[in-house]
Amino acid sequence: MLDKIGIAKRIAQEVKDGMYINLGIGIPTLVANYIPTKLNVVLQSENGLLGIGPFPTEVEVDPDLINAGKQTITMMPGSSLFSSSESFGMIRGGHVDLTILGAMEVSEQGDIANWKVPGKMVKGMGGAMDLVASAKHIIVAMQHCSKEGASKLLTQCTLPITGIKCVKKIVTDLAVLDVLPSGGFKLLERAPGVSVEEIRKATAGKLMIEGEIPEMVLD
Amino acid sequence: MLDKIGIAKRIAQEVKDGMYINLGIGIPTLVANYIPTKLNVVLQSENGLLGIGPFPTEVEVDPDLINAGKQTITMMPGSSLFSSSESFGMIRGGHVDLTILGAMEVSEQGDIANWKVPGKMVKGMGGAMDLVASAKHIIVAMQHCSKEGASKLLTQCTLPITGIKCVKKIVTDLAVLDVLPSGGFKLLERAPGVSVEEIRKATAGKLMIEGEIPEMVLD
Amino acid sequence: MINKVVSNAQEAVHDIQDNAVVMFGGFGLCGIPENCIQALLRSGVSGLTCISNNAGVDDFGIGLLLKTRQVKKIISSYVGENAEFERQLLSGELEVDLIPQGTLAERIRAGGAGIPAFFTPAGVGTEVAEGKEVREFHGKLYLLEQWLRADFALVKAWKGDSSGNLIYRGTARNFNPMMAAAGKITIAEVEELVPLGELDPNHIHTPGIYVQRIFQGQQYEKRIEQRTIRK
Amino acid sequence: MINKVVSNAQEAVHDIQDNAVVMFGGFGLCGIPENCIQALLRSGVSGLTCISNNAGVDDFGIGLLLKTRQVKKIISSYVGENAEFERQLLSGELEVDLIPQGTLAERIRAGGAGIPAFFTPAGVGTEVAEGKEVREFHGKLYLLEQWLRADFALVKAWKGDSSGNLIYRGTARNFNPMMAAAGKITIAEVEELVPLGELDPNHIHTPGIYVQRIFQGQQYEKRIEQRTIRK
Repeated sequence: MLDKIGIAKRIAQEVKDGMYINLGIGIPTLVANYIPTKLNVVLQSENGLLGIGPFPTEVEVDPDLINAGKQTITMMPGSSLFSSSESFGMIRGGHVDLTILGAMEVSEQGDIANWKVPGKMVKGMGGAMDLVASAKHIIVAMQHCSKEGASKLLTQCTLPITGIKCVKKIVTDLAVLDVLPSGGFKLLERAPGVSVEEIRKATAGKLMIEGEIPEMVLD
Repeated sequence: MLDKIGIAKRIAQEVKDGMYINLGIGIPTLVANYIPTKLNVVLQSENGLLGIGPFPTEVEVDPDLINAGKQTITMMPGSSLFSSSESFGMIRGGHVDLTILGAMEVSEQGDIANWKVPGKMVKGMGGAMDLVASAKHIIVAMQHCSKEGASKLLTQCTLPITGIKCVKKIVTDLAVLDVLPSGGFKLLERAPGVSVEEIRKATAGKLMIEGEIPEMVLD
Repeated sequence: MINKVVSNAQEAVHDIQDNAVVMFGGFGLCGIPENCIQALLRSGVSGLTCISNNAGVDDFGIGLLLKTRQVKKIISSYVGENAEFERQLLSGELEVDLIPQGTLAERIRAGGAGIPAFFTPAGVGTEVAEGKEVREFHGKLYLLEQWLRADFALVKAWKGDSSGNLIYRGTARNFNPMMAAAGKITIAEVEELVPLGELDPNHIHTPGIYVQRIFQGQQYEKRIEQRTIRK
Repeated sequence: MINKVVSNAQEAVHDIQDNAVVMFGGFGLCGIPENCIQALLRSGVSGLTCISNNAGVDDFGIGLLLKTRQVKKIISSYVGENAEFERQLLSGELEVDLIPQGTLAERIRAGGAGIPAFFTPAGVGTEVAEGKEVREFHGKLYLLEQWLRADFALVKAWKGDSSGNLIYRGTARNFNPMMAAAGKITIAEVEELVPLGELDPNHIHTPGIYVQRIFQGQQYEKRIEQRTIRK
């Protein structure tokens, strides 16, 4: 089973040279720490920056420079700044290559729910609906099951959804799975020490298993 | 009767302090020369500039700085440069206070025709359709009649139109007229030496004459 | 050029009346019109509809206007950092309209640019789509969304000149440029009011045509929500 | 950052095939991709659909590609300065689609920003409206217009860096930024290619994400159409 850092490390393996990437809040933010330094990638912050750098040192802190999680950040050489409409034009126009975000539920059709829980205080969808509606490639970082043990990989989402038919790949604490265009979760890899049977039990939606399922290789 | 400069001078009297103004090609461009210098106005060039200055001296000529008529220009202090989409956003959003442009025909409903003559080579509408569809206030500079003596102030335009119900005021070589919201040309002023009767004969559309019509005062 | 300088925030917001629709620039607490918010607190105007990406925190930004019950309705994409907000919402004192962030940005941009409606994919198949026209283009579904305009837009810039030209700094730009264009009356507060001609025309983010009033703000706190430091 | 530098115009345009849809930045002859046009002349590609606000003059700009019959169709707002253009149009060798300038700019902007269609008032009641949906918003009529995208966008900037960030100069900006975003492959030629990190992130007009290839152009003529001088 993977912890959050393990999920982030595994997702980092999906990053390819030359990609522009938007990272959501939570586990996705951690992915940045594990992208191989030999790859040239650019991180987009939807509040108006291409080229997010590391967190600032005490003296570098600038209140005019934050990421979408409102954290203080720095800029890489070659960064650019722009307005929110330009930023979402970039996202909506399909210019961002990869979006990595968290989810509360994913359906076997690739629907995602990650913004609202009935009965709980609604904070708003922020940029999530725009991102999932337009991203060329979406990877979801999530726990396979709730704390109560209920599967979050479902036939249909039970929570209000954020977007339909958009998730392409899921990395959980148990497995890596593709969402097939025709529907269904295709098991690609098992987390270290996790059996196919455990994954099968933890997946409520249609699970497709073909041949031997390799264990993930993390360094 | 007014010559082109006379028409430009009379239109310049319509300019008020604090206005942002778009000037079309031809007579409208001449208007800039007669705006009282005590007025603070800003000229917009739809190819991406607010704050058109005078033509450049020989040494000031810059191929990267032209107006919508492709003439070399200069910038006033406090100018700003922007893209074509921002420029037409400005126009479409109603931020430009006054648009002055030429016309081949105007109807008593305020329709304008100024971009196309059937049988002649079509050059395109450029920005004219956007300007007439969105301007808060439009003044047309034109000859009252064609060279053959046919009125250009008509019940209905005979040429393909550029925009509907948009012209508010017309300054011709013979007269100043308002286009009434309910339809019809309301005669406001006569050009020096021109009689009401001459204007009546030269106007094919519905002409409204109330009381004494004063002669224009030009300096 | 046209001189739009007013002496201070109080003068700038003097005619914002009860029940006005007001846009506030900023993302979180970054790039918000601090001086104008203070002036609204002092003016006591009430029943405001606030269009802002976020709702501030309990004791800063729009959160201050919530505390004094000056806000009737908020139109935002994310309002998560505010306990008083939550209380008023649950008690029904406050109306909230939640809009996807990109749709919010584009609706405001459309308002300023005279585009009454446009199609966007965000929210298709979700509750955001309820009551909206859905249409297919090139094999993909889109929602029809309408422009947003406001009686007043309050924006914050880094530098500005007397004719209202503005330059923002860093990610404090965010919603400010679109809001500047979408306000019937746009009020810009700037950290530094510079002489006309000092700003490079090629670097101006908001052309002065969009701005009706401008003043140099005072005592910017620029509070940081998540001070995240690398050792 | 990602390095997008190619050595020259020839390399940059090598895969522009016959019948490609290509956007060309520029207003008149101001801010046009001179080097790319020259490279297309040399490549001999034909059947091009050119999206450009204007069509150049007889011996410069897109006019050069007209003379060599490399253009099948032009989508423009104004094509007035070109005798060869007129001849080909009247003889039926050339197709022309004339679009109001603001609609052209906004359709290209929409293409880059993923907005498949939007409403605009330009052209209501004219022949431009033929076949288009007309709808009333807030008491005014608008036309539904669709996005424009291209296989390639050729843009010209003043300065650029290896990751494709661009800064334009003066009114040479015009259609270039929207086209940069609307091209599937966007090729930027710049007067000066500067080291990464030299451009102020706050002054960049076109973020590098929109640009796939960049090179430093040579021997810019920057021809002036109307040299108007004050004595």
